Amino acid sequence: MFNNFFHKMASPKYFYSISGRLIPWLATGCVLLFLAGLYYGLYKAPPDYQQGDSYRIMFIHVPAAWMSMFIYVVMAAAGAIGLIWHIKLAEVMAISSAGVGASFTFLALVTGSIWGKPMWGTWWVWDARLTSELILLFLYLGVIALYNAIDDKRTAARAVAILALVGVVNIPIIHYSVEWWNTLHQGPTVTKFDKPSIHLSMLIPLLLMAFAFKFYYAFVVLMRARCEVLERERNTGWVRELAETK
Amino acid sequence: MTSDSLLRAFTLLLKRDLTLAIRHRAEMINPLLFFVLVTSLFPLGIGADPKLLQAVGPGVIWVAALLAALLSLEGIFRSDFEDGTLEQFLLSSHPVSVLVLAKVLAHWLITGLPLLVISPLLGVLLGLPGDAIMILLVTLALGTPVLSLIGAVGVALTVGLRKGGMILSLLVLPLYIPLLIFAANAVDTAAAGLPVTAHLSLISALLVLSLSLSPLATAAALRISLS
Amino acid sequence: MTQSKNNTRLEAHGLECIRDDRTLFSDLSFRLERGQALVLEGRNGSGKTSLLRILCGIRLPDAGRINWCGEEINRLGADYHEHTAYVGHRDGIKLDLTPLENLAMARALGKPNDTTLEEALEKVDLYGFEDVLTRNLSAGQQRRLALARLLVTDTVLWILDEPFTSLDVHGIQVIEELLDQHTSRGGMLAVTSHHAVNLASTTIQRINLSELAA
Amino acid sequence: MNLNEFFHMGGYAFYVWTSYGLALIVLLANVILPLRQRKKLLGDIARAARRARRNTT
Repeated sequence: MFNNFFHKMASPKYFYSISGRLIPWLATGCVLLFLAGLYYGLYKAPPDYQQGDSYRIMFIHVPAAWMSMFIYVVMAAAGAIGLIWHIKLAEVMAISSAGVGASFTFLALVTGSIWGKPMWGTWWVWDARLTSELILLFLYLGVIALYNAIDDKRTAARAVAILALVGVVNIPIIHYSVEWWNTLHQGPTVTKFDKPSIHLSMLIPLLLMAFAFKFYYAFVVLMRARCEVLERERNTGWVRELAETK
Repeated sequence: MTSDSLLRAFTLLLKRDLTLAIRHRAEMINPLLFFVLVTSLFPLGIGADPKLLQAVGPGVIWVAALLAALLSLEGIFRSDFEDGTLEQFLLSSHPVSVLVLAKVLAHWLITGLPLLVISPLLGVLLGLPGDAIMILLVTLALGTPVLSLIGAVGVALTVGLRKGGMILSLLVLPLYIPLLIFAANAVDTAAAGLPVTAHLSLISALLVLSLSLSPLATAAALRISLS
Repeated sequence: MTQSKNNTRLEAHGLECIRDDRTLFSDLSFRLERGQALVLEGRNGSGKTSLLRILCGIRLPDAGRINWCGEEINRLGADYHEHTAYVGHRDGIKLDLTPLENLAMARALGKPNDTTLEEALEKVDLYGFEDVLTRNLSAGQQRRLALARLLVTDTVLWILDEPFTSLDVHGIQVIEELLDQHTSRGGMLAVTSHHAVNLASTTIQRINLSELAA
Repeated sequence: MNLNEFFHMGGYAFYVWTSYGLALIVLLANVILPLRQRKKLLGDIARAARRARRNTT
């Protein structure tokens, strides 16, 4: 029963139609969450007594940084599922995640740098979180480059899965080593909820934005996966039919 | 398959790769030359102030070692891929990961060990104190096998590609960062006369981890690359 | 050979192979037993090599499965490879090693049989070349050395991709004799060849991949 | 807080609005690219199918 469901879900045609119905809902949820998050983040929340209004960059920077890690783990997990059970859809999900993940990493990196300018007085400091994000960006770019370099897309997807798994083992080590190397960095206050340093009025927009990003990832990855599925299945009857009715 | 015949395959493969390396002696020298050359460029680039050199020395030597290792990585599987012997390894009745380990060990003996041997000379050139040179040797002894092991995964993923070299560096260098941090810092700390046991145990942990996981990942990657 | 004689078989069910968006073959099924040879025919690019690589377990089929004695080959892994030997398009020998060194490596990778390396070289007419670097042998001699690998391990299924390439008439005869001997002793063959394959005492199954595609 | 103050962001307007603007661009690009890719793909596939049909009939 479960197996049946699983294979039905994994059939490209079924996936294509169900994801098509899912995307509008996810996108709407994403937009609503974004609007709420922006309202609370940019308007409702009071300025920080130390950083003034510049701290509002946090509502982009921190969720983007969270997503950058989260998506890498999802990518590796999807890759592992694809490798172990030979589920092509999982491979598709893994590679479709790479681009979104790289975008979030890039955002975290750039907003971190912009935030750093008023805080530290320079555009770039070798602070632990920024350095980790930079390395993570390299890891994502490696995944994307490898995928593009291999002509056979099935082989490419499986190679990428291995690379993502190797990467996911290494990320904690890289993270630890970078923190260790940079013992001077300012404590990651925003990631610790138990500390009283973050006020509720800031926490609400932060969480709203984090959920908005999650929804965003969900619908964008589905959109990309749909393209990938079309590309791979272009010789099958249902794709041709679909293309001609459009 | 008995463990006896597995051991036989392991040693024979190791011997085979070493024999091949000796028959291509000239190619063996290149990474070593590169290592020495890159290191000696630094004093020319940043000035020969002994204090400055001593400060950047550990980092410079380790970065040069990283690049030299990267340069030699393709040799692990490239020629075996081209003449079809790599396929034969995948079709062997032994676990591929063990065969991979033999090849990586051979690669380390051919490229990593020479780096180790010549590194004290570079330490002297950059004015590192005696203790620091000792620690440099230890970190290289523990670290260069990690370079070969992690690199093997990257090579296995890119071995079938025409322009594999560029991508290889993009795949492998970020994974080398923890090792670089721990090792260069260990030498730095030793130069300041402080204890480095923590550093060395971290590097040892990296070695153990890569020793246990990398052959499996490499074997899986080779299967994918050759399919 | 440990398995009971009548139980050993290779079965392919509904194989499909897609390469570069092109379906090379689909729904291909066959069954190979001891003493039989499978000869694959078809134009260049019809998927002969791909099929052989799928049979080896190097390549995954896009659909379908291959069973060895009732078990899927990719699940068997090394337990399947123990019974197979593959000589591909590329010789799979090191040019900078001597024939003896090459054969020693090949033997260590599989399950050794009683044939000595010298005997194997003699059977493919390479005796006297054992200490010459393989680089200095002719293309035909190199091909024969690659085929000599088949003789030094104890395997049932030989998978051969164009074994007769670069061989002269005499060489072809020598190899055909070896193949015939193998099947008559209960071995199996899967071969692609542009030449007609003459195996006197072997049941031959032919599959033409070009016709299948059309 | 009036609108002017809102856009002024306590003197950090440049940093804050650059960050949010950049985020908007990146997020929008990630939506638009797959949309356009899908359209192009479907067009390509339809054309290929038509071509194939013309060749056979």
